[in-house]
Amino acid sequence: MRRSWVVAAMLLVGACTGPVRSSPVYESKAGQTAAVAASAVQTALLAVDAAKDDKAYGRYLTQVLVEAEEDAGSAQGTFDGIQPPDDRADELRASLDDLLNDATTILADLRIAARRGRFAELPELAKPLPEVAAKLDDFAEAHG
Amino acid sequence: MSGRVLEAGLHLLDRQLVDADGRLAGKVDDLELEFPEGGGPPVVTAILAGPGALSRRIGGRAGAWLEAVANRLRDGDDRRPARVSFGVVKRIESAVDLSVPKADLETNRLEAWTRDHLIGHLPGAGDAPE
Amino acid sequence: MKRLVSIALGILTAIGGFVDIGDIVANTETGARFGMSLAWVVLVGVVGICLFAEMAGRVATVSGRAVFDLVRERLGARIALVNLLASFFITFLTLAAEIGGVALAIELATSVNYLLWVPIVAFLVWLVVWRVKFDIMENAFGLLGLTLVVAAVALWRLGPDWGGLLHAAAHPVVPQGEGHPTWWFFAIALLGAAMTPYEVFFFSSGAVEEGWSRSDLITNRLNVYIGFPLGGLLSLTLMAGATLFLEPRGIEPGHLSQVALPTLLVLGKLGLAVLLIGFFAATFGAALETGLSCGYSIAQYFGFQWGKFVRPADAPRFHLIVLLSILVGAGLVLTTIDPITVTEYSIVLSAAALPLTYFPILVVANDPDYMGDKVNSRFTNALGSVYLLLLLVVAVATIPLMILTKAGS
Amino acid sequence: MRLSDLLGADVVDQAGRRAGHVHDVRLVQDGPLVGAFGASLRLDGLLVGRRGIGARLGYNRRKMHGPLLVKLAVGWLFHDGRYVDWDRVRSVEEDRILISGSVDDLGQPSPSS
Repeated sequence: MRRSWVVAAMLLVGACTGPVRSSPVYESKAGQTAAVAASAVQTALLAVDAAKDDKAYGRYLTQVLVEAEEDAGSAQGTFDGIQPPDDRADELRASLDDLLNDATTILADLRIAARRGRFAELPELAKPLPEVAAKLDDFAEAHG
Repeated sequence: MSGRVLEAGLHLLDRQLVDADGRLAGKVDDLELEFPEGGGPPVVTAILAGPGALSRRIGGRAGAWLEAVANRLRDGDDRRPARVSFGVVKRIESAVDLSVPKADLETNRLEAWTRDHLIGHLPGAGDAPE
Repeated sequence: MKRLVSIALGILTAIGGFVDIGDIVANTETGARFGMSLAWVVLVGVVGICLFAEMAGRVATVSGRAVFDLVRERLGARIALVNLLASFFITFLTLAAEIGGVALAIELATSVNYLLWVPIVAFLVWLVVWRVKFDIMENAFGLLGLTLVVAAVALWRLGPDWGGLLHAAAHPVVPQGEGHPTWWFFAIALLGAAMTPYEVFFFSSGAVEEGWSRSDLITNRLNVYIGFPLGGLLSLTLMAGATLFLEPRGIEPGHLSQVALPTLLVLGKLGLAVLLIGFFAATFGAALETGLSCGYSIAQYFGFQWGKFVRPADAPRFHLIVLLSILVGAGLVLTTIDPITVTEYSIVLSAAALPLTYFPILVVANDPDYMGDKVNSRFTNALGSVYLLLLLVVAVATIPLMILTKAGS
Repeated sequence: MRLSDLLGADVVDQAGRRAGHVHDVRLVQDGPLVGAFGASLRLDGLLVGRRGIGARLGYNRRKMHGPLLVKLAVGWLFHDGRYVDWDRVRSVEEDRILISGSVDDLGQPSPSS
């Protein structure tokens, strides 16, 4: 529940996502964002597994997928709101944004299909997800 | 010296008041001490209970606030805290047992007000616990 | 026979009543992040709550005085007021978290946004407090909460490497890539989830509500010593589930839905349905307990009539406080603050506030004026002193750790 | 007079020397009769010492069962108790109580019941 802890910490310590002075700090924020997105993608993958074996109710699956998309989206939103301190940070931002876009696009497709009750389509739609998850994990690892 | 020895703070202050029907009727928030007419050391004449008595114990800003609340609750210029004469005290143990029902006590005003104006109006307020 | 049934019922209720939103969140989060390396904290917490609740239950049974009566008597009007403000605030936060938890559980079953359920949940909580008899209320939700056992069934069906789990639990090490402060911060959260002060307010006031006498002391012991450890075991199965399914995938759960993933992946739809009922019952039961505890603590400080053993009209201020607490608690959830965040705060602050209520009970449990021959044994006092020191250390360490770790991030 | 006028007040002798704060008041039930309660509670004297919650915990009574840890801590913090017979009180002012004689000849309180 990293996201909520972070929000809580911001309230408490009075930190905010304004400009970040040094690039190491920016880099670690990028790493954290990738980890949150990876967690959302992995959650969606488990939900798709459950759908494949008809192990869960549609309403529950939809809820899991909606939340996964929201988590990834809000992590991206928060990260994009941070001012990159230098050129190197710009590069970092661009490469992470590509990954995040891949993730949120697929998560959105999954959510749309689930909302329409087309649970049989989920495994097909989720096919590229493991690769995205692996890339996000690598990114988080490299910039943690 | 043959009577029971008590320490006011340890054995009496802040203890629960229980009325003749076993109902909870406030706390021993303070004690009233008076010099007997025949002379001699002061004796405990009453238990003081309720926000008007508690406010002085709390002190500071919180106490002043409590005092203001107490003053609003009283009728007219009466600034005395609610008083329970020591004559109706039956027993002092882990609670202080009284020999009268709490409806007869001055400390009951706020509770009666809350019942008559708020809680008593909700459906089922008077139903016995099933 | 009748007595045996009532003892069994009490134990079952204690198991189901042990787990609440705090245990669900803390155990799942910890398992997902640290595996079984913090399982020992649950053990420490369970022993602590057994010690604490048994003492409070015994004091209430023998002297008729519930926890906040004693806090006021032993600490005096002023310090007890500070204590009351802190304890009430934490109990209120927990109430809000539980109301949110019930709404989230219903959301998972209906797919209707939880915020729409909050007012309905709040009304139902109040209605039960207002109308339903104390023992029926306690037994019904305690028993229904037992459905959480499905998480243990799932674990057993999965047949994990038990030796590996046990080994990990018995050899706590901070996982790679995690800092010591964060690990300790989660340890405090886990301790606060197992030892929430409201459980003791509720337990001791419940002894008065049910009119326990000396002959019920054995029931008190059995409820606590059997029921709570089994409840603790139940929360450990949630931790184990998260360790097996979420940790390897790097999932950091932030939603109730993710807590259900391990169970449903093993047991499918039926498991999921039963688990959701368990979530509902556990959080709803805890909402009742915290709502009542809001009223108990204030009423016991000021000495006015409390409890469900009298007509609501005879405890008007108590019912007014409970009603307002539920209303404001629901209002807090309706601000769209994440109920999981509220839960995290409530358990961490609970841990920090424990000495405030634990210490007066420890003192009174040694006072023959209240207890007669039922004062603490030497063993209870030795263990009680160890816990007093432990809880003081936790209380001092909590806020600095919270700032240092940015609340565990 | 209220009990709260006495509790916490500074006890001072004729020479202006302080004996400490009133942390409790000892009462004996042998005063004039008062209703159903019987003999009223007569103010016997003041327990004086360092201020704090220690006195309220009741560890000045020998019968307190434990725990040893708390007993020792409270004993160490509040070891300087003295007793002022009410006869020696000259006047009760706001937050201050004047006593006759010297603080040096105040005795230790007898253990509480």
